[in-house]
Amino acid sequence: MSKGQLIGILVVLIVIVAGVWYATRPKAPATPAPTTPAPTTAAPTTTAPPQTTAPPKKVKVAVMFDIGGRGDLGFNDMAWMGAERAKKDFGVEVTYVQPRSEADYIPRLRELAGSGEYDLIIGVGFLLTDAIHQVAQEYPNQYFAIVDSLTPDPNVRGILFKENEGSALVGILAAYVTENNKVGVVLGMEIPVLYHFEAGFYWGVNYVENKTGKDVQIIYKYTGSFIDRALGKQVSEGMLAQGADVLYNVAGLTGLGVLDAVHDFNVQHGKEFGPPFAIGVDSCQDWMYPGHVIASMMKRVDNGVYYAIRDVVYGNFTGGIAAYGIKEGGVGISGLEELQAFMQIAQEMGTELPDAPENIVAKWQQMRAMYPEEVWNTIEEVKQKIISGEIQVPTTDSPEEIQAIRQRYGVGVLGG
Amino acid sequence: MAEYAIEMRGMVKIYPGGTVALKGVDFAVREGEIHGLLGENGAGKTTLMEILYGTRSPTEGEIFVRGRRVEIRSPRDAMALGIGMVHQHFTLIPVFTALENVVLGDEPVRSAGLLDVQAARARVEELMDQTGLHVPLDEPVENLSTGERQRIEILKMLYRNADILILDEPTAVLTPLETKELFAFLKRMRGEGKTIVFITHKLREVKAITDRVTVLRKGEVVGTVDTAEVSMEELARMMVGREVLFELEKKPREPEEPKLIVEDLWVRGEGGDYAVKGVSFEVRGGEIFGIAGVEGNGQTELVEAITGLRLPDRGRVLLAGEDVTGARPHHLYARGLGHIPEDRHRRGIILEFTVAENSILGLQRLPPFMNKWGVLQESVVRDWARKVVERFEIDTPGIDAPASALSGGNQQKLIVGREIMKDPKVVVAAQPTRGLDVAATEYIRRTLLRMRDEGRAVLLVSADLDEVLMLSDRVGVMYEGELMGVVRPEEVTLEEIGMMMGGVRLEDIKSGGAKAEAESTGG
Amino acid sequence: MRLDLRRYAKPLAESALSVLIGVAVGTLLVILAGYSPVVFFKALFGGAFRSRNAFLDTLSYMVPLTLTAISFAVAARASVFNIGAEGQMYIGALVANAIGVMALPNGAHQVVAILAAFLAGGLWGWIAGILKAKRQVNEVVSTIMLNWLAFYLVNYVATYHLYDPKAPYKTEYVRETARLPELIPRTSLTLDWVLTILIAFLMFFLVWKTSLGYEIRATGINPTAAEYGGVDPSKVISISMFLSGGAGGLAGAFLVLGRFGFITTTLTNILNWGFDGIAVSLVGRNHPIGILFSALFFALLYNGALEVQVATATGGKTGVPIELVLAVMGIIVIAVAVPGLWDMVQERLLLRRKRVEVRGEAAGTVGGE
Amino acid sequence: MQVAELLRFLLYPTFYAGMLRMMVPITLGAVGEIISERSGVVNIGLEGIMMLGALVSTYVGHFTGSMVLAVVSGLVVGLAAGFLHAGIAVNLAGDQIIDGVGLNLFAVGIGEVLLYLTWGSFATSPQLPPEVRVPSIHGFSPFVVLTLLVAAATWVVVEKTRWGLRLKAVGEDPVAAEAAGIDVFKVRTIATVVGSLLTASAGVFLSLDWLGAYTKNISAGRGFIALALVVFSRWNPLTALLGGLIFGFLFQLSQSIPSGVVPDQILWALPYLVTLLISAGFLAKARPPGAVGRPYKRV
Repeated sequence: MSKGQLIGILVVLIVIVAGVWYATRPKAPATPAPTTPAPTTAAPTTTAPPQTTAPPKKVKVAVMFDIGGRGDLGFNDMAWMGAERAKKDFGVEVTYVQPRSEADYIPRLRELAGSGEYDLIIGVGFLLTDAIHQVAQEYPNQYFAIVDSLTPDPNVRGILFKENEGSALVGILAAYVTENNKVGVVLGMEIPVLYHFEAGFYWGVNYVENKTGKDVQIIYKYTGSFIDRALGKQVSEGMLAQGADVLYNVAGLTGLGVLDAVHDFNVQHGKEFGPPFAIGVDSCQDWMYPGHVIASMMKRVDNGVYYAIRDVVYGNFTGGIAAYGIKEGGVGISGLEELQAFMQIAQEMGTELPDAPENIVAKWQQMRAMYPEEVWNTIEEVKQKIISGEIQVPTTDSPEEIQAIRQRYGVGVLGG
Repeated sequence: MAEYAIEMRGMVKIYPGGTVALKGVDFAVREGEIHGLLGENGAGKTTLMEILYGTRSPTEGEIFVRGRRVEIRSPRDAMALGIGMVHQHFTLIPVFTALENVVLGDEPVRSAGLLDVQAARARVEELMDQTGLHVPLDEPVENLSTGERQRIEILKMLYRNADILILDEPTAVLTPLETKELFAFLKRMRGEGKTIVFITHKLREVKAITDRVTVLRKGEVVGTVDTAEVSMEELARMMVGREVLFELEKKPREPEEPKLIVEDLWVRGEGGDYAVKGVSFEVRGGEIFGIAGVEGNGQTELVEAITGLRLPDRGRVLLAGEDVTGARPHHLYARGLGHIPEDRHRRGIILEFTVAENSILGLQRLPPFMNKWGVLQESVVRDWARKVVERFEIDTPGIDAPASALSGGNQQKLIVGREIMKDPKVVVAAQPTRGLDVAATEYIRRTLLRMRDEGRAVLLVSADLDEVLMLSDRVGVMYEGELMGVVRPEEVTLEEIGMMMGGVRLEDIKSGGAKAEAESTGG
Repeated sequence: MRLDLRRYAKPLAESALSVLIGVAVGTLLVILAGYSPVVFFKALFGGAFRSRNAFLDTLSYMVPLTLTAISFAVAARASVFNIGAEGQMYIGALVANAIGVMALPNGAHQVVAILAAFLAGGLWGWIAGILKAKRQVNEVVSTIMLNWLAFYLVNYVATYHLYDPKAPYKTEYVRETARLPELIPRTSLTLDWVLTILIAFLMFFLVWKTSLGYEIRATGINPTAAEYGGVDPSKVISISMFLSGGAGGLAGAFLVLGRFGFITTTLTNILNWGFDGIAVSLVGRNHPIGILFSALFFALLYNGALEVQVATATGGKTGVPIELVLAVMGIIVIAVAVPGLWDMVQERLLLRRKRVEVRGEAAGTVGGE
Repeated sequence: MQVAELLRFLLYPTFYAGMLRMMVPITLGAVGEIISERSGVVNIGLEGIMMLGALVSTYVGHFTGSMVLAVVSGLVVGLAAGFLHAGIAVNLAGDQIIDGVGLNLFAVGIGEVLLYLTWGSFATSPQLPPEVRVPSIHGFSPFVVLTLLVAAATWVVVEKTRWGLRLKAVGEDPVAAEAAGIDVFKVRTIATVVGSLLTASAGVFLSLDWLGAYTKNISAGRGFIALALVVFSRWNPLTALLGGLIFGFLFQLSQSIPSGVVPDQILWALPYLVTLLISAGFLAKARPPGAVGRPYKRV
């Protein structure tokens, strides 16, 4: 090997070594430092845990992510947050398992269940449904919970979210905010969960159309990927160019590109605020690009997980369905409280905010103030009606039905 | 000026894998002479010169150029010292034009490294005029004849102002007439003060052109002598280490009915042009039909078309009375064809395969080697391999040794043995002795004669004119895809053959056309 | 042709060396990242052995790894660089799933589903083979494209046609009659493991003991010589790509029939085995027996990585991300590419010995002159 | 009428900007690989090099706040990866393909590990500050211009200069090139390194220009598409540019047609299907460099 090659390889090694060294140097705390105050439980309907009574025993919980794993900015990350919060609040011990393939599910679950050590095993994501069902039958005395799905077993809690209800709220907002009467939905791969988002959003837009007589066109696009941020940005730019001025991100990591696109578009046009606006999803993504993300459809997987652990800690755990809608604080539209809570969580994870928190909040408030009370009142009103059961937001799991819903609301270029 | 243009002392070369090519060779070339480097295949001639040219690195030894100790690590170093080399296998880039090939590595450029094509052309054209070596400059080299390619190689050398010229077996690819021209050219170059090293294994050529000659045998110097002072016989003895049989005895034999008939065959070459243009001949049982000619005149394509490796455009091939035009090789083998291919590493043998595996190449689908389930019968294969090894005296560590462990001669014996053990009616042998040492060559030639005597039809294609004339009962000479004529070796002079190799038809020679032009190059 | 242990010793040593290098660099990364190497090693290599079931589960990972590796290896033996096992696997899984939901008698059902998946995967591979043989389309290009096409094709069929109405994120369950039985209850070790081992030996038999295998190897090493030997290289290339695709198809079939019983519409449960198979095959030197060992090694690594992640998670800090395994795998494969240190050492020794010999000889001749 | 409405996106410059942006990384990678393959060295690790380029430039950009340093460091990674590949594939005459497979695996793994260890995120780095991001000029990324220039310049160098002549000579027939006094190892090493450098610049484009962050799976298969583009282009950098534009167009088209018109899967498959068909169709006679993929060994 010549000197040149040796130097080359040395450079590679040095870069890697330096990288790892740098990475580990700041010792960014991956979890909240003990000094930081416990984050507020954000959702308004969250029942605060009785802090005074100590939990009866040391509870052990295992959380098994799906193969998308941490970093999906969706249910995996949110489940982690919920578990971390429970850890702090109840002193439970949490073991995380990140499988590399779905072939790992059943063996791992069997092992967790077979060890008898865990009071609760939580599977994150509907992809674990069959594995949980299988192992729950084999270990009927072991408690399980599964996020975004359910099984018929009595020892399994199915933690479901009414994404349609939350989506309805942001749909209403989108329909109000749009100036060009054109909104876009950027989706990942076509899976039934996304139909919930679609159906709710279309309903929300339609609600405003009926109320105000506005005629809003909706374009939706399945990008075919949950993990290609550049792709999300590209698709969003196309929608923006066609005049869509509110884009709903329903695409996981790909969806980050939606926020990127909106932000860059505004910056290029010398605008500090939208429209166009992006709508975040799952967690509160408002802080990522203050002034450009008008709201987020919050899906509080963290709460679902947190409640499940809490129920185990206090011996109230039951199987069956736990469906979290607006009423249960499972879904909703982001507000100031959520914004602050999620900024704090991000900071604790070692993530840098784009600006000082107070500046973000100020900018956020300025953005929201751009829209009249009527908008927020309508949203609040629909929210209450959903809670009271007066309004039923449509949803579906079936490809045929979603097709019917799309047609009903005239969604797509060739439609309305 | 030092007495010697080049001096190499104690050259040792050991190849990876342990083959010892040179065992401490001392070699010296005087300024301004044509120095022959004579030796059998595998004697180390080429290795020695490649070390001098920097394409191989010596294991040990010192090199002096004009008395100065030098390190030659690459051809670039050699060129800087004025050393140039024409390799036996031309080192031209096939897709490049002649011009690009000549200037490659020393290109005239304008600013920013842009090629100055005009300047390059001017310089090369001037060089062509000076030397009298003319080639079409804008044609990709792959479309040019071997003679032209050699000229390009020489131009390449002279373009870099080389004054020590090494030529490795330059006549192997030339017609007698071209050889004559080359020799005249070399003598002219000597007159201009160039020093020339001429590698060959042909004694005649040594006598014809060199001033002194160094003989190598098995990596060692046998001696360096003034050419004028030795006879051909003495040189031969030095080269081979024993008396050489110059003649094989060939019993007269009545040929039988034709076993291979080729009728008006037209075959396209790689480039898509016709490489074989309407060739017809027949080969009878008990006869060796030789095809002579400079390489690259369509012999390869002809053989490939006959042996099923290339589809002819037109014409017929009949094997033992059956039309087999366009049949694939395994059909032909089943019908009694044996084929000794011209490039054994490309076609005849798979180096990574064991001797046993190689011994059934082409037979793998035939019973008894394969049973009806498609499974190879290992014991049958091994018995067969042992038989081939024994019958053909193949020197191998065992039948499970990879073919790469065998010497070139033994690899060729393995191929010949395999083909003959098939008991073929027709044997096509292309360049069967190329690159082999004298003993192996003799063995193969005897084997071919034996096949003839057994009543098989043998088609022998060889660029070695002596070999063709020595073995064949009839000889066809090929030129640019056509047969210039078919003659009996005993009824034709070397000159006439030479003219045919150069493109003159037999009937034109017989009519007395250009006879005066041809003259023996061998002196 | 005889099993010669010495011939296997070198590749074995070389593979072992590259594995060592990979693990060493991986360890370095772990240490630099501030984790304990002792904990790391104990978890990485102890993971699979902590219980009988853990070990049996680990073994079950060998199934897709071995089959996709065989898929790569069969083509590689014919000198075709098939990176399409991934797509061939999707197709095989889809077909096995589609047949699995039909009503067929037990016994026959599995056979039909497996054979159909083999055929379908084989045809998918054959496309790349025939494109290479007839149209000189580089197989790297065609298989990359075919992987995407297979992905979207399966995604389409699964999303709109084969989905389970009760749980539309996945396809319908195959019937019980199509499932491959568990070898040992409550482990993932099903009959497909036995079949996979058999298939590995079958590949050995096919490639080293049959005429076809002879022709495949001949074509792979020296296509012109193979042609001379009566082999039609383009035919052999398409056949080997068919077999290669078939092995990929089987990987898909076994994932569906042996393990999951369905595929998710986004294919997440069968993803990536095809790419991992390339690494397995390369470390196993494209030899079925080598592949079995290397698949076992990678299976241990997979299991170990999960264990490492749990074991290194100390005080609130999440453990070493599982992707570290990928990095380690990468380094192992890079090390495989470095032509044997072994050879270099051997050559040095040989050279020295010969040099001494030549010196002795030269001294002798000089003295004689 | 409906079709016109459907294809209205063709009227917007954004469509073409998006197409150009898709073109940039795959063309840069392809041109780099063309340089490398023209010298006879295949490098299948484009995907990995892109990722590493994106990762390291983000890293350095984030911690130094300097765009120049970020870009340079991204390129240095390309350099290093090139030297690694050259060391194995050129100098040690090892297999040219295997280490690329390894590099791809390694890049995915190390990216994830560093992302987590540094920023505690499994998905994405923080957004880079504006001063680190490569500024766009009139809405156009300078990388678009760079790509056009690189493709054109590469064509000129390969076809019109002495280095190009030598590069091609080495790739066609290293033995002949060596005999003509060319240092085969040097030329191959340089070509490999330059090729890798360009590929890494595609990664820099993704992180510093296109997204302004490093995200897991950032190259998302673009390195493999670049690899296909090389064969598609018949080793001609200008054709690679054209191919990049065609692929970019098809890709943009498939993502611009809204859902609900035709099944999305057909749209997603479109660029790949067309590439396959074109490769199988009129490219049948593509002739690779004579010695591509074959290690050169001196004895």
